[in-house]
Amino acid sequence: MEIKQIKNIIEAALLAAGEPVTIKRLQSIFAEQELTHNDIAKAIEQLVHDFEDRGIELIEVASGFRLQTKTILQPWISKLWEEKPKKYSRALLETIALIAYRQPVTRGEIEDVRGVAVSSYIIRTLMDRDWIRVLGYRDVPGKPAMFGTTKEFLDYFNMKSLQELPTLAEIKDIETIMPELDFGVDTNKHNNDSGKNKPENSNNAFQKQFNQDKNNEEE
Amino acid sequence: MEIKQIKNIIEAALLAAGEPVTIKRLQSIFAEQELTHNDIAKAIEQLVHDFEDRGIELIEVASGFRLQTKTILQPWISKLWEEKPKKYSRALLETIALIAYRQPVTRGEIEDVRGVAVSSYIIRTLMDRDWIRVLGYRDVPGKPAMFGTTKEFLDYFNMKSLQELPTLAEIKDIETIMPELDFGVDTNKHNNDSGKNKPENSNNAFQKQFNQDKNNEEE
Amino acid sequence: MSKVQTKTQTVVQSEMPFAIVEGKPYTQMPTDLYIPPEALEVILEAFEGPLDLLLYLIRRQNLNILDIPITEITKQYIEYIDLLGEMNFELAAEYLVMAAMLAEIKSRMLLPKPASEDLEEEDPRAELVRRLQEYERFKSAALDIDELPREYRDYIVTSAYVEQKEQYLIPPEVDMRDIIMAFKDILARADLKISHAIEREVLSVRDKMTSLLDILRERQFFSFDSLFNPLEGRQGVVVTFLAVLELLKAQVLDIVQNENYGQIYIKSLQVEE
Repeated sequence: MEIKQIKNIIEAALLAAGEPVTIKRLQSIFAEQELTHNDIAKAIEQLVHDFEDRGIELIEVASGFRLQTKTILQPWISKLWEEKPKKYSRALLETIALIAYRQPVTRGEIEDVRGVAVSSYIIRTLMDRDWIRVLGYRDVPGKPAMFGTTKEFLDYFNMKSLQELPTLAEIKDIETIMPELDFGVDTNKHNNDSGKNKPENSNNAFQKQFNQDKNNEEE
Repeated sequence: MEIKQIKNIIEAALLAAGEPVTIKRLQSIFAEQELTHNDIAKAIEQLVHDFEDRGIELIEVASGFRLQTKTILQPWISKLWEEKPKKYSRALLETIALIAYRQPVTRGEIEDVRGVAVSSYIIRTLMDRDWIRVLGYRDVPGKPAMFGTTKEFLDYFNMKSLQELPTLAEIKDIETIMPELDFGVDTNKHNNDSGKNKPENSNNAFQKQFNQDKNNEEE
Repeated sequence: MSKVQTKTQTVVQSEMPFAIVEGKPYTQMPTDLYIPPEALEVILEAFEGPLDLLLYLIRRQNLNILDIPITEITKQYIEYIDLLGEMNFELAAEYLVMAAMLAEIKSRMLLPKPASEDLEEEDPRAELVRRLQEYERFKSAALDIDELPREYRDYIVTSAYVEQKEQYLIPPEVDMRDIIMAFKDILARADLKISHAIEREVLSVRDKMTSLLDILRERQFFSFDSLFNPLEGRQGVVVTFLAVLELLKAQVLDIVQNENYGQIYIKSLQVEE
């Protein structure tokens, strides 16, 4: 049996097994050809060399030989499992909004305002994203954590401080304050009015955000 | 980015995924390099060629591209496992054949052609294997489910699309054949003519079946 | 499939026994078509139904499917069924339907053909031939499918080990508008419930509260005066004072004064994690 053929079979076997394979087990594949331990070892040695130029490498671990993707390719490989981001739920948006405006705020207080329980998943997601942090623990029974927003939260939304969040009064007439926004009402009207109703501080974070959005839409 | 590097990354990615990967998904790996669909397709084409001399091959199935061991090496590879792959019963194969060629098809229609009842066990097995799915319900009394095959079915049998199914035997049009038929009831005559009337495809399904059975027994 | 069936499927291989009955191998189909009842049952189980059996009978005699000698085939078929009916009536049911169909065709063929030319009668076998052909093409397609390369039997989908396979979650893009709109909804809902719950502009106070909490994390105890920065002006002082009162109300801190007119201290009431 040619060495080329032996190498091909070993390569296929290692990739088919999906787990480390010992030389002994490889030998059993070639039972009819009666290959020695040494024959297999030699073929493996050559294969290691063959793979130098390729995307995978042959290495020996405790339980045998295996083929694995090269570590230097990991930046690309890991993208295989990147998940398309899902939009955040309404519940999450309301939670972050309440934390931003009412900080320091406990989970119980958020639940009081929203009228429903805040899932641990939402808190964990916001914590993982570094948008909220525990500011301390309130000295009441249960010692609930008080949440507040982080610098990362401000950075993400291009704000220097929480002061740049729209005031409650502004929120009440958000449609007129931020005419660039299409709230699904009469877009033509808003566009016509935009010059008049444009807020004074048009160069603020929101404006930036909106301009950015507009650009994105044009793409 | 060099084509060599692209090929190595694709090879590693296909092996890392362990399942068919679409060009689109491969493209997302190279998001930063902004490779086009065409760039990927070209690299794949070269890879297919590169693998000709190796133990594995790159093929396209319904859900994308994948690397698999070459069929000719199976005598060795199969020795990795003690257990032999199970065979499918004729009833199951005939049922899946009818669903594949006749989809959307109801159980009743399958039974009409096969002349026997289709056991629920077979339908359940095919569903469990993700080979068939319910495409809808026919708007007739009883609302019978209409079955069709899945991508998994095509993947399993190494096909890209239903177009690759083996060609279904032609059915001879009874109307055009009729005049040639002997309306007589004289059986002796028929027996004498049998050599002449022997169908062309004497190497037919039966022969195949028996040969296959013989092979199975040898295993 | 049972072992017995495999045996019976080798019928055409004349050198091989197609059945073993009472230890005696039968290498050829008996010429009188008599099949021992024990063998018949396994033979019929090897067939996929009456169409399959009929096809077998036709093929075994090398007859063209389009030209079935109904009389002969029916005779054979019914012989099979007779034997079967004695042992396994349930299995026989589907076969009996076919026997009835064959008998009907036979009887129609025996009837004299109508004299009238314009009344063209279809060959009584036409329907049977159609069904047999239809069944045969799928029977053959099933075998073709069985020969397609398939996973584990003919190939293995390969995989290589990957160091880190965990999912990388990309956090979604969020638009501040969405957060504000969410808050607007909350305000609207709160308005419905308690009319004056959120009436004052409190954000600057909230902001101050957050920075006070940061200070409290660093130091458990500090003077009240040090909280105020004159540079923040009158407004800043008021905001800071309100923030302290809010935190006092929330029982996050305590205000301590050891003696009348003495220094006022802020003491953290925060619980350590």
